[in-house]
Amino acid sequence: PITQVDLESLEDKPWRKPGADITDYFNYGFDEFSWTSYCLRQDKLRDDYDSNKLMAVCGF
Amino acid sequence: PITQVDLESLEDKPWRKPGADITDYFNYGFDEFSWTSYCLRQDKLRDDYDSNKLMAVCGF
Amino acid sequence: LYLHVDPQSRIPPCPNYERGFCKFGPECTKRHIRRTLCELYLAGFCPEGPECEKVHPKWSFSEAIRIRAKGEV
Ligand SMILES: [Zn+2]
Ligand SMILES: [Zn+2]
Repeated sequence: PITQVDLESLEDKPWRKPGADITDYFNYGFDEFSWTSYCLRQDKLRDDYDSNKLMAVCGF
Repeated sequence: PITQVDLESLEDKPWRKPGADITDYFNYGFDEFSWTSYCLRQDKLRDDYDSNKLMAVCGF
Repeated sequence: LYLHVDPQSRIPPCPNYERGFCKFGPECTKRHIRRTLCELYLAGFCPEGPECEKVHPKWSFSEAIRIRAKGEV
């Protein structure tokens, strides 16, 4: 199931509103930009360094 | 900051022990094999791609 | 001897927030616990594993599916 939300699809970004506390939304000191790049990095590295793929490339 | 740990320098490889969860140790779906190849590639790319820069971009 | 039990501590932690982000923010019915990410794990590998005092957030397939779906639009 897709449980995680796509930031782009959130029309109003409630953490940007005056008085909002961004840490109510983002943990670990993330903001929407660092969170997005972290997500992309997760996806890219998981894809690029898929061991099965590497093993195939290396001929193991 | 040192962000890459040389696996060879670790005498004890606890993630290999029975019952260990490799994702407690490795992020991004890495295992020993893919992490080593990633580090080797990072070493090669170090001149044009500084992991500290990436850390800065990510806000850490 | 009476131990004061924080009523907050009975509320389960929010799995989305544990991963890094929850869209419900302060309206979420689960607990949002501010924590510190392990920078070694963020880089890819931390030898402390489950013994590390900082957080190693687990990624799940759902995120990957979401990102891929977005890329295909
Ligand atoms: Zn939540
Ligand atoms: Zn750690």
